Amino acid sequence: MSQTLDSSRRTLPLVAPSVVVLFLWMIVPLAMTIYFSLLRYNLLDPGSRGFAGIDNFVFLLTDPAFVTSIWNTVVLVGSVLILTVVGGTLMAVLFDQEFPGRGVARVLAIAPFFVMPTVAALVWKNLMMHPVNGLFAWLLSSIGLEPIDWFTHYPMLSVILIVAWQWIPFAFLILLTAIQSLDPEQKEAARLDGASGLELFRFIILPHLKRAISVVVMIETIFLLSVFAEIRITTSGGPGTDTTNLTYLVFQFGLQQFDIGSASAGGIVAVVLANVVAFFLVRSVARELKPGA
Amino acid sequence: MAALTLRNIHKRYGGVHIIKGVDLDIADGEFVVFVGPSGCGKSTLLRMIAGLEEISEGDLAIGGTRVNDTPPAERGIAMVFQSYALYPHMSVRDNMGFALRLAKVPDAQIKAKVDRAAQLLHLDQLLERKPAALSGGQRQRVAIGRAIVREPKVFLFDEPLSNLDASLRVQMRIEIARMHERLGATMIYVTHDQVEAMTMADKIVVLQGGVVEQVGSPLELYHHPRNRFVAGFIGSPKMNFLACTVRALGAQGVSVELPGGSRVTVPVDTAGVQPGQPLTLGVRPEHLVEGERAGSGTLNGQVLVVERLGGSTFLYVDVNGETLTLQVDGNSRTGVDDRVAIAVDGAVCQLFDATGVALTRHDRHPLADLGRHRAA
Amino acid sequence: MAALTLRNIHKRYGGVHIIKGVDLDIADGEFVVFVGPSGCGKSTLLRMIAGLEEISEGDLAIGGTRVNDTPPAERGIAMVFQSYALYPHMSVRDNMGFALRLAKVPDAQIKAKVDRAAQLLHLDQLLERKPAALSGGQRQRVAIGRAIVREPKVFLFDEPLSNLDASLRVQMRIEIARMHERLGATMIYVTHDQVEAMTMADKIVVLQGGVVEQVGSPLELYHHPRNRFVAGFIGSPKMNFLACTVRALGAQGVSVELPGGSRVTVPVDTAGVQPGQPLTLGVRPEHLVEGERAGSGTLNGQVLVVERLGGSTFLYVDVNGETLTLQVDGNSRTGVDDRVAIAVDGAVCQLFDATGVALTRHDRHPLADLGRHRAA
Amino acid sequence: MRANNTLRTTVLGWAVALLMFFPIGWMALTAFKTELQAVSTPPVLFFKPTLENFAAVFERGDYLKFTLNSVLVSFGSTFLALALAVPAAYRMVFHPTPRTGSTLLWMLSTKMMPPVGVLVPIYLLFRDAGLLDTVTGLVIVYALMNLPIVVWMLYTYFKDVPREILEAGRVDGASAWQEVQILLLPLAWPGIASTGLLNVILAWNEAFWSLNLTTSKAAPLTAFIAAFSSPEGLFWAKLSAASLLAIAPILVVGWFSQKQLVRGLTFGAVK
Amino acid sequence: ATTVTIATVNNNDMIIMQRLSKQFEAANPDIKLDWVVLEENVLRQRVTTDIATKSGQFDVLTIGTYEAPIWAKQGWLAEITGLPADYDLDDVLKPVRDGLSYQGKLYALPFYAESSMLFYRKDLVEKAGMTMPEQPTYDDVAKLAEKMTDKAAGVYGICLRGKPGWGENMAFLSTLINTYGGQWFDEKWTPTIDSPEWKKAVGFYIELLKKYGPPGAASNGFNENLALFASGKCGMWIDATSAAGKLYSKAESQVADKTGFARAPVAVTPKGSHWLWSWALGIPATSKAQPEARKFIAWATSKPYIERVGKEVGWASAPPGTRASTYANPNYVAAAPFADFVLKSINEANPNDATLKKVPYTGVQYVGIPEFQSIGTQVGQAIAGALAGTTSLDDALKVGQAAATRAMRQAGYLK
Ligand SMILES: Nc1ncnc2c1ncn2[C@@H]1O[C@H](COP(=O)(O)OP(=O)(O)OP(=O)(O)O)[C@@H](O)[C@H]1O
Ligand SMILES: Nc1ncnc2c1ncn2[C@@H]1O[C@H](COP(=O)(O)OP(=O)(O)OP(=O)(O)O)[C@@H](O)[C@H]1O
Ligand SMILES: [Mg+2]
Ligand SMILES: [Mg+2]
Repeated sequence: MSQTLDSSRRTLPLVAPSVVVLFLWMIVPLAMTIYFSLLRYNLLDPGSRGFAGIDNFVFLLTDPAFVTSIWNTVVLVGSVLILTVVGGTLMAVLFDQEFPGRGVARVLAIAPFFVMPTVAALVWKNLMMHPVNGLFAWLLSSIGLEPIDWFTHYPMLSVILIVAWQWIPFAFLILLTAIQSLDPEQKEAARLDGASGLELFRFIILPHLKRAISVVVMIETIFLLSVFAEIRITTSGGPGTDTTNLTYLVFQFGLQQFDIGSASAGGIVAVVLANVVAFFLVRSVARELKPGA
Repeated sequence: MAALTLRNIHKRYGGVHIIKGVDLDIADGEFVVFVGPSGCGKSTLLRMIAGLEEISEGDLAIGGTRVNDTPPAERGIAMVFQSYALYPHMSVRDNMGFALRLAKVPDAQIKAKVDRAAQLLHLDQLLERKPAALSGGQRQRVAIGRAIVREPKVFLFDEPLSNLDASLRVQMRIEIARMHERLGATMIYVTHDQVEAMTMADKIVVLQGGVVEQVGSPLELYHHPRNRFVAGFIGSPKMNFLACTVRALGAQGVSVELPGGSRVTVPVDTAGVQPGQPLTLGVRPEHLVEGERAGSGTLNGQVLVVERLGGSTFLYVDVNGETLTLQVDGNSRTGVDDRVAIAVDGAVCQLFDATGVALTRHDRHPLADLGRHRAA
Repeated sequence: MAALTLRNIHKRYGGVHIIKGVDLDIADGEFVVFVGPSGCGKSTLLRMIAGLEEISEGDLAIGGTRVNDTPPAERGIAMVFQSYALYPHMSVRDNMGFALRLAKVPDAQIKAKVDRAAQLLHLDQLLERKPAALSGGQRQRVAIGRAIVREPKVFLFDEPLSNLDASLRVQMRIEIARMHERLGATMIYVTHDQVEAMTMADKIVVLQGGVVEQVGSPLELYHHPRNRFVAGFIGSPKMNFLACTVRALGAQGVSVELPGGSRVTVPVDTAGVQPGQPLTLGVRPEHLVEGERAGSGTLNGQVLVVERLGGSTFLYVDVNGETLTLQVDGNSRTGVDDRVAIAVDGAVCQLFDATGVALTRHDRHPLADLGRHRAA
Repeated sequence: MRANNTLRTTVLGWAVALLMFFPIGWMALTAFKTELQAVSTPPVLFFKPTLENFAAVFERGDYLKFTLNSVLVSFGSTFLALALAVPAAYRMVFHPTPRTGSTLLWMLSTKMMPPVGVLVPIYLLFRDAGLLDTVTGLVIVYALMNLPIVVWMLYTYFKDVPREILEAGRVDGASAWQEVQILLLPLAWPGIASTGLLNVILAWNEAFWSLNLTTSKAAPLTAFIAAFSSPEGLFWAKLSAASLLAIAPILVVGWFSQKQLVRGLTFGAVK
Repeated sequence: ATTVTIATVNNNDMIIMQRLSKQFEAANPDIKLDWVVLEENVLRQRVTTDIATKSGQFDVLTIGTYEAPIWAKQGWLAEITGLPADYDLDDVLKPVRDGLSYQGKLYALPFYAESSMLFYRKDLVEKAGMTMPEQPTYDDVAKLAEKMTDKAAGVYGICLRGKPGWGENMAFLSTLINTYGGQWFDEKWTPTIDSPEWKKAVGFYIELLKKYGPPGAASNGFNENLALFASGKCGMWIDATSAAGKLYSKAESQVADKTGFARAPVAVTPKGSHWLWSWALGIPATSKAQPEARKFIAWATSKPYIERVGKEVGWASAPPGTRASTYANPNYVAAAPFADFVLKSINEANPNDATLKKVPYTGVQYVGIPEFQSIGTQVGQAIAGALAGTTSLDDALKVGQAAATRAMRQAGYLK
């Protein structure tokens, strides 16, 4: 005990800067946000500023778009997680194999991770999925099918595809390194036990990847909760509110309508929700974070 | 049948030649130990037998059938890895039953087989645990159990005890030996541990640089090493080597002059040996005796270090600038800096020529051809 | 001065009591070995001496000064870690000179000191290499060299040889012993290896569960263990323990009846012993003799396993359901399933009461008080 | 059989790689077309490449200035984040306290606040601190934004460094700072490098704060690309050219350090 | 040198301005221009944040007729005074000038101005065997659209804005609703989005687009439609007059010589059937370089500037809609056959009387109150949803009405 206390005192200055700045970075805006959320505060109309009580929250929570946006957030995060984890795992298994040109192929496969979300969205929207000029439209019509109007008829799916495309390489990278850390003797033992390729994957590789997958899920969730650029550029949250996620809703309040009061209320709600998600998420990877782990 | 035959087996990785033509016959039910310095190809050989590495050249037969191209799971072989390679996410029961489950054996049958193996290995209480919750020795037994349930014809062990502490090693060594007796399966065992090799093997295969140096029973290697490498590798502490010069040849064998001038006669063939020729005399620490003895050569030296183990004592003696190791009684009172005389009995010595090849002994040691646990 | 005094040292981690009051005096220049089962607190004790762990309670003095609160670097101590803990990104020279560099010793002086140490350890050719390019034994020597250059008053070794293979271990063991002689520094050495403990120590400290079981010279522990734990822990193979019953008390010692009915008299104090009392008889494998002998007790059994090492042979014999280990000559022809008689000489046996405490022997073994390398 | 397998893997591997890369490749191709070629159906595959789009893009903005800002901001924030995170992670790994676990989790939870929710507060703070449209301001924001992830990754990497080495340093007389500087940093270098690289990528691609907190002096490439996202008229080709220019530097950095990224992660994050 | 930071939209005219501004810098060596060119929505958001928090990052803002009076009311913009004598403020079209004024004072100088009109493909109308009236009605449009549509050939009869946003789909829809006799609010500021006029107008719009519009209409804005029309995929397009310059430029349009134009269609009433919008340059009150900024905006909106564009870039690209003198220039009229037309539309558009019934607000295609951005965008989203088919028209209007009511109530217009 005394050891712990003493060394913690001596090395406190090492961790203090990070904790202090992060704390400030969190608490100052948060406090201001909470304060604003209790005000009637429209940027465009500074004169009418006044105490609003919980009006902003009521206004937000009664907005029909609110529930939709939470559902959309869940759908978006969930589907992208599934796609990236599944896709990343399959790719990791594939690229774990030796084949000619593997290095170059791997580099090509991870390239989407380096592309700015804005650019990714623009490219997909205009060059790939555009119903008239896009490549997909041409491909479909050249085999005699009606071009798909992605952003009108499958808006959420389109957004999910774009976001997943960007994040698969990340999952792939982490899972690939995880696969490479699998004790080769374990694979050999399974081969001796008579496991086929599929059984090897299901019984040995997949369980081994559990931890890496939870790491991927953890990091990705943090970023996916605040997906924004892709939506703004492709669908602007629409049609209707079909692709409005919580971040986008808050964006609409804050930056399209300049209703800082409601936006702040939305921010607070988002923080609360995010922390609920984080709580469950973190539970599942907490083992990795424990000092003893 | 589970006899193994290796015929001119080669292994090359790209341009590197790892195994350079190994010929070996392993009888059904035999316990064979592979020893050799690190990197000599022991694991590679084992893995080729298991089917985990392709055989570059040569033929491998198990039970008379060529199996070069048979997948591992169909060779009737089980392997116990150095690191155990247990499946960390499965319980002990699932680890042991995995192969059977893959083979679509009915659940009830799997359970029965696993239970039987667990009993044999005293694992009954641990069947629901994960490997992480087991001690080293228990993990070892699970790894063996995983092999047993498959009822293989051949067991392969790759340094299975190297991760265990001394007392557990002794215990596991005995258990494996007993298991061999009970199951009667062929076993091939890689180790770098002297005691394991000597005590477990029916037959030891000494490898160096991808080549078999000598094959034989433990005591054959101990008493009749074919060359200086084998002599030095088998036995602990290591055999002492002394430069000597041939002085006379006779029916008794070769008489050589030791450093210090005294002579010993070693009962070996004189063919090809000439007086004046320099040879190397090899003598084991346990065969050197403190003091002078009639009929023995004598060396004189000064004690550098004394190591008392209680039951026995090692003396490290400087003899004309070379250090000799003696194993003497635990009650010996010889101390550091004491001058000692050392008796060398020619009858238990070896002679090696300049290329390291041992001169053939006249007699054969009575235990040299003894099976491991068959009475003489 | 580099004498160490530990007074009632305790260590607690949170609620766990690891070291439970250790008192120990280590004289200047002494070579002390800590042994004990895994997890008994050897490393913790060493790390407290080094200053890497805070001392929860008690006083630690080095050279007469209390150092509980002195930082590691100022205690005049050097530590050689089990894993060597070399700085992998520095050359051998930089590794060895690191402490001096931190102490702002002038470069020329560092160079001189490192060169001297390197010569001593035959590392002169390797000074510019990185640790990754060294063999295990060479790394070991660098770790020692790093300790030497600081000219510490006290060396601490935490299982320094446990990562080496058998032959390198023997070699390094001898080098450390020689270095101790040359430098005359106090050394504390943790090991789980029997041979190392017996051969290197002036004094062995046997620890169990955070408590010192016994302190003494290697042969004192071997011949006069204070209790059953120490008796079993020191010596390899392990001492045999047999249940026996007191039959008579006399000036010769205590007469006990062995399983099978024969009697032996062990020369120990009779105080507190009553006829009919159950005791445990301890006898080392190397003190049991095959066959019957006049004046000795006899046990009868059947051989279970024979382990032939060449120079000696271990027999595992079933005696009334218990397995006894015998160490016999390498040329013994006894085989498995043979029935053997075993002679037990009461003079070399130990007796332990029900709590495991050894009964005091009448005589003291002549070597028990011998220093490690001082002649008798 | 084996050869067959390899063939299958090769085909599959390359198919997947090309599929993933296709949008980027297509974009790169479009960048060299004329606007009319860019929208024509069926798509033009063979054409005389033109550099006019790049000329137009260069004329529109000082590409080098944007790039320089991107470099300054992403590397600057990475250094700042590492400077804060290395000591923190060191302490969490080598001097843990009962609270270390919760501190780590708390740090991660600060990342969960959606940026739009706090834009106005931050904007006001920055205005008052004079940090609007300064590289320093963005460096601070990015460093803080990524700090939790950096700490977290370093934490896992440092856990792989044998503590005995640092203890040996302590016995040798190294101060805590020397332990970090002379021993820990060189040892955990691959991990630190890949953490840094991840941070650089995240900072490079961040578009929300960069758009809102900069105007011209400190604007990075994300702001540059925002000027091309949908101007009047045909813009596919120019957009592609601008996009290509915006991602090219990081793509090059990423490709060259791809091995490092893999190695670093191997060494730490997932064991 | 003093740095003047200019925030502007990434429209072609502004990009030309950026290019030509080198000449301004050359002429004024003590002024350095710093350009921030952003996409419209981003720009608006960025500039609003800045000006509302009085952060003073910009010296010149590009704003529209919507923002100018609102911002002027807040005191955020510097009044435009002290223009050089040769600026000739009277030359600037009055409706445009009025749109940028608040309480009689001018707060921004117009850079270009636009109304809306109908563009069509002469060849397709001909092929359909029909003619385009000079002032078509929406019924005409529907008929023509039907005839022109040839989906197999990738030709769609009508292209209209569908992308949600108060400045996107709602700009066009507002004019459509106006001409159908509807309005945003009644005199008491009660939203009238669920009125029959709205239903009729929007219903017409959705049906028209669904039948004869291009796929993905719900995400098409001005730029997307421009691209579609320019690549020959639209038969008709009702949108800003400023598109004319591009459609008639051979370099940017595949249909340059096939494009015709007509006035924005009408239905029940001609009132408010075409909009009025201008992009203008203003100076925030917080700017520290006001004199220099003023110098620049005067330069960029001056007669000589327009002439320079005409000469150096081409007369078709000259910034339209701001000055009478432009339309008096024979060069311009020659290059832009649509010039008269545009001038007339602009002059006729009246933000103060754009609806059949009386309303308390100004603005043709917007409502000049701060809350409109929010309301317009939400209603626009709802309608886009209906256009995409994810909701019904009734539901969409109901949602719009509810959203507008909520917002008006929150802002205190309604009790
Ligand atoms: N994939 C490979 N490519 C090239 N050389 C290899 C490869 N695998 C092993 N080797 C080499 O083959 C030789 C034999 O290796 P092997 O593992 O069989 O040695 P070993 O006898 O088991 O040694 P140890 O006692 O250290 O386990 C070594 O020199 C090793 O470097
Ligand atoms: N940080 C800690 N917190 C709690 N218990 C600890 C901690 N470090 C060590 N221990 C416990 O202290 C006991 C002594 O550990 P120590 O490392 O000293 O054992 P040891 O004798 O060196 O064992 P070994 O021979 O296995 O190295 C062990 O039971 C261990 O579990
Ligand atoms: Mg091996
Ligand atoms: Mg230890």
